[in-house]
Amino acid sequence: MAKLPAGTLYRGKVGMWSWVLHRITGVAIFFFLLVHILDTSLVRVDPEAYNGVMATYKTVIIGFGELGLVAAILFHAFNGVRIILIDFWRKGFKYQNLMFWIVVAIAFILFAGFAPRHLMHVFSYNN
Amino acid sequence: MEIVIETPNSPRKRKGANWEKYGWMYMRISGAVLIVLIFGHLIVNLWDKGVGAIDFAFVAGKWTNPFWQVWDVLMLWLALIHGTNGMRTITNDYAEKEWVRKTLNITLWVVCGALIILGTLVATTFDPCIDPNAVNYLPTVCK
Amino acid sequence: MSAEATTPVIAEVPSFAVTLMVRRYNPEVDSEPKWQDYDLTMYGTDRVLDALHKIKWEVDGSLSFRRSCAHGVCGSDAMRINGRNRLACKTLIKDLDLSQPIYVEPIKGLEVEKDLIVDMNPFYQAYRDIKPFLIASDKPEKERIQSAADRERFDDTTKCILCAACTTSCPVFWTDGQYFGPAAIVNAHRFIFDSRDEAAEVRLDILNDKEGVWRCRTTFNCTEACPRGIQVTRAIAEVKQAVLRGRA
Amino acid sequence: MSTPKVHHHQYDVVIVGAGGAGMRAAIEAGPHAKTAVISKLFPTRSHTGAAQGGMAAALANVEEDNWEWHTFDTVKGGDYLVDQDAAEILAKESVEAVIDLENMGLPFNRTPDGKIDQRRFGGHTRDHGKAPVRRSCYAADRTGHMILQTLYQNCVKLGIEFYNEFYVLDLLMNTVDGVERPSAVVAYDLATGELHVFQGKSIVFATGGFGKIFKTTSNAHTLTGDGVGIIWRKGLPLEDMEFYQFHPTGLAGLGILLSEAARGEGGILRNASGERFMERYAPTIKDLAPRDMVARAMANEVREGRGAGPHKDYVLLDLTHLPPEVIDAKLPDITEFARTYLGVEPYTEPVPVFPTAHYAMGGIPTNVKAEVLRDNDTVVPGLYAAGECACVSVHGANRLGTNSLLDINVFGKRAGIFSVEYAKTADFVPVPEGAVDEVLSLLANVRNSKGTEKVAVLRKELQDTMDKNAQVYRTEESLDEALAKIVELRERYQHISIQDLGQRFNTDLLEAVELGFLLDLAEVLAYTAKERRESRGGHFREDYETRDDEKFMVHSMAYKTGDTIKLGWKPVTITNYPPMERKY
Ligand SMILES: Cc1cc2nc3c(=O)[nH]c(=O)nc-3n(C[C@H](O)[C@H](O)[C@H](O)COP(=O)(O)OP(=O)(O)OC[C@H]3O[C@@H](n4cnc5c(N)ncnc54)[C@H](O)[C@@H]3O)c2cc1C
Ligand code: HEM
Ligand code: SF4
Ligand code: F3S
Ligand code: FES
Repeated sequence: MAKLPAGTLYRGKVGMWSWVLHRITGVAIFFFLLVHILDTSLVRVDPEAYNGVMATYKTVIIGFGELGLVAAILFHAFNGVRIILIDFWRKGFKYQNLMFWIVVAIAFILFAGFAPRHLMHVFSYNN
Repeated sequence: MEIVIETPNSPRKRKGANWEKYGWMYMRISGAVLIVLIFGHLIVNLWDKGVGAIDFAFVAGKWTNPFWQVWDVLMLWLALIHGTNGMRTITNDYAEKEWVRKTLNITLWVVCGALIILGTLVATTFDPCIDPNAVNYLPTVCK
Repeated sequence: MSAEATTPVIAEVPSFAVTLMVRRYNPEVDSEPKWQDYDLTMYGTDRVLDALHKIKWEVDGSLSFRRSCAHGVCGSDAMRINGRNRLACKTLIKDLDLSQPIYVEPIKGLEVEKDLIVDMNPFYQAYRDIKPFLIASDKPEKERIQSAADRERFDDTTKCILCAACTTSCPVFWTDGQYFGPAAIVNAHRFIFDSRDEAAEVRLDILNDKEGVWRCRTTFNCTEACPRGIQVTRAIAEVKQAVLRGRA
Repeated sequence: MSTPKVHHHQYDVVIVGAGGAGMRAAIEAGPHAKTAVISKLFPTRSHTGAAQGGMAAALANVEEDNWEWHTFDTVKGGDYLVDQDAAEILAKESVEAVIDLENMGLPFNRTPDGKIDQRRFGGHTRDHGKAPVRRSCYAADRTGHMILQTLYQNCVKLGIEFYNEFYVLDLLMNTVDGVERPSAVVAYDLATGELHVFQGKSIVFATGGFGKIFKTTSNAHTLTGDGVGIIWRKGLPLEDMEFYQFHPTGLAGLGILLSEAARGEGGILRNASGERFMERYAPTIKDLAPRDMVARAMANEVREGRGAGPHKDYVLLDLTHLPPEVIDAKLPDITEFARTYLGVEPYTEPVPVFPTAHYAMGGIPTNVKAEVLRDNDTVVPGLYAAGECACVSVHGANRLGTNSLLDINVFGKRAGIFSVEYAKTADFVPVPEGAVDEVLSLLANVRNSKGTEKVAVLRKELQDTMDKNAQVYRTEESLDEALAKIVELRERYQHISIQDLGQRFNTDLLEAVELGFLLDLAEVLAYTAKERRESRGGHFREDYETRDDEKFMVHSMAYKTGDTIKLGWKPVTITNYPPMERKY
């Protein structure tokens, strides 16, 4: 492999950072999904064990983790739509920048709606 | 028409079959479908009653309905293959050594396959009344 | 004509002090690249290339970089300036943030041979691999007829000067250097959409490869970097669509 | 310094230079003979790519035109110093040259019915000067770029072998059967510092111009006239070196070219007080007068204190009366250059411009088969030259716009054809003993010199003196001053020192070598300019303001003999057009 100079960080714009985020969120969701399938599978094995695991899901820490997961899914999903539009819509490339901010806005609004309600659920369970 | 190129200029060697186009299409199609499936899933599971309401009875209740069974199995397949294919892209990018790349990719697909089989079996062979004695876990249908 | 138009438009050219941080590497003596700083006085019309020349001609003659035309048409001097790929001869110093040093380093993803000079061979190889020449079997007496609209279809991608700013700004290219890269795709586009060419399918097949168009993750760095203003990402998208359709 | 490694190669045809002329030759030679192209730049970096305007050819696609009118315009544009047999070939073969390029894939702009479009350009007329004619074939404002790309693409197609970033520093000659013939060229590989000897049955020089002897120039940093300089050092003559074209509209202080199209579209030149001064110099055609006349008028305004700007050292190109749409559609490159490099908005502000050194009409003398001449009519068998480095002479005392892109295609192609023809019948000329000695000592002199002089300083002083003394206005005194300065610089050149003593990518070393060529050529230019005591085309002598056909209807031929220059003269070939006064 060629010798890469360890130079400065490349100062890409929205396109590059959205891709970085898309990749990170994709990986995060992937690993969550692995765990999620395994834990759900417990329903086939032993209801008690399943409920035991679900109880840990309901702790505050995991509750916050789930917030993060939802945020990741929101971004990944809507940015996925943005990517699809860039690929298939003739004017997609022109509005990619604008679309990124729309993605962030939609994700943020939905998140803002979800977070309080989710936290309510989490805290009410723990009380 | 048969095109004859007068001077083929050392074309790159192509190794094996080439699925990249289909992979690319798949990421987009599955992504579009997953939006519906995942948000539906999230709304029902996290939004409606909240994570606090999820327990064996909840899941069992859902899966007595074939609609949700199909929904969840479809989601399982689409998301796992989407995610695994995405992870493959990433290992292809960053794994510099050929053997590392191969190993990681094989691992990814084995895990993916295993989980798909597992998840599908769980959802389709699921018996809500798995343990008649454990009365307090059971969904209402079993009572 | 207005009086305004007669007033001298370049007032006394302002001068200012800048610090240039150049990533130097001489394989004959250094084991690895290092940053070297230079304090210079430059003027309002100076470009980064002028600053590099000033260093080379007045401070350290061993500083090596490529350049020729000095006005953005030959593509010799693509380099990373303040973290972004640009042509040194097209980047006015006064337009950069002068409160900090200006960082100048070689383009990324190709082997550094000395200072700002990289090995361009993999880049040219990818270009040659897409068969960048007209393939047509007819032997016309005069010119081939092409409508103005058909000519317009690929106008954007004929502007490419093979500077490599795009390919070496692409995060996918950085990973393993195997990706054909935007410049090769741009040049394939130039022929795929030329109505006189008969080998679109051949090129589409070449780019429908593990290292071809599908590796593009639409990060747009290439489009932002292109000094000729080519809509690189759009061109790549058009090639992807053509591969899906199986024809131009 | 250890002796560098020397590599040997053999090719039927060795082409030096990968600009338009070199690659056009390669396309002819490649399929028929083992061919190598050696270039100090990657081919698409060559300066042919900078040409904007177009390429002349009497296609008659949009209006009546023929090669004979084109010949006339070329001869008249060159102030009758053109060899008319060569001009006829240029004009006749222009059509084929353009069609060749189109067939190779060049994306010319099209007419509504899909043919190659053509536009007007200065000096090209119908029926011997009756009215402007649309003769210039173009690809947007990137004609040169498209020619260079298309030629390179076809070289890739043909699998031509390139040696890029190889600096040719010497031509080896050897005498066979009493005839001195070229045997090989010696090249320095920039990447490694190693030497390569390329033995060739025929050798083609296509190394481009030498605008860098001037300070203000539209030429690239790399146009240092190496090829012309090598020929000169071999004792072969250089023709018409005093004729150098200054393009009127270079961006002030930078020299970057703003195409003639700016005035073609209605741009007006003004001095500091806003006066349209061309009305005084050329009352009828004003701003569209020939390049040499406009350039002189501009220089005169500045000289007489009517220049604009803080130093009163430029004039203004006013486009502000043109609708922005017109500027955008017709002059996009110009506006971009003005904005990028001077921060001037051409919609609302006039653009500072000043004449810029642009094109060498003179160079290595050749006949119409591109064969290099060792005197007025003896060819050097096997040695060819084409493009800006050569002098056929189709440009005479002043080149018409769009005729150079044509020149490189027509005579580049001829160089290719005839060099192959020769290589088929000839044998290799043995490489002389001590093949690389000359280059080794050239490099060693530069490397080992421990003086205090700096290359950049000497080069700047040379360029300053050439701009001051040998530009659009010349006199006996100014040229003497230039010559004296060059002698001084040549002496100081013996005491330069360079800082980079490494082997890899040693551009410090090569800039020093290039300066040597610049000094040589500047001296020849100044010397021949001094000896031509008349004014003709691009050469204007204030002490001899008129054309003198009696004495100077001849090409100059400069020879290097030892350290002095010997001057000869060569008659102009006249076929159909007896010299007349050049009026527009
Ligand atoms: C800004 C500008 C605009 C112009 N516009 C027009 C126009 O509109 N129409 C027109 O007809 N003409 C135009 N001209 C003129 C025309 O473009 C040039 O004269 C012509 O392109 C020269 O081509 P060439 O092949 O001779 O040389 P170049 O293209 O300059 O190529 C020279 C080659 O020689 C190589 N070389 C040089 N020295 C060495 C060495 N020592 N060893 C190895 N290789 C070497 C270089 O690497 C390069 O490849 C313009 C010129 C300029 C500068
Ligand atoms: C919610 C709907 C989803 C949509 C619309 C979506 C969309 C997309 C798209 C279009 C891509 C391709 C990106 C590209 O080619 O540049 C992609 C990549 C990816 N997705 Fe998804 N996705 C979704 C859900 C998921 C889920 C659930 C996972 C995890 C299992 C996931 C993991 C990934 C990964 C790992 C990548 C690869 C990222 C990369 O190559 O940089 N995605 N997604
Ligand atoms: S597409 Fe643009 S950035 Fe890429 S090589 Fe061509 S000119 Fe340079
Ligand atoms: S930077 Fe790379 S990822 Fe695609 S959009 Fe450009 S080629
Ligand atoms: S020097 Fe030619 S593009 Fe910068």
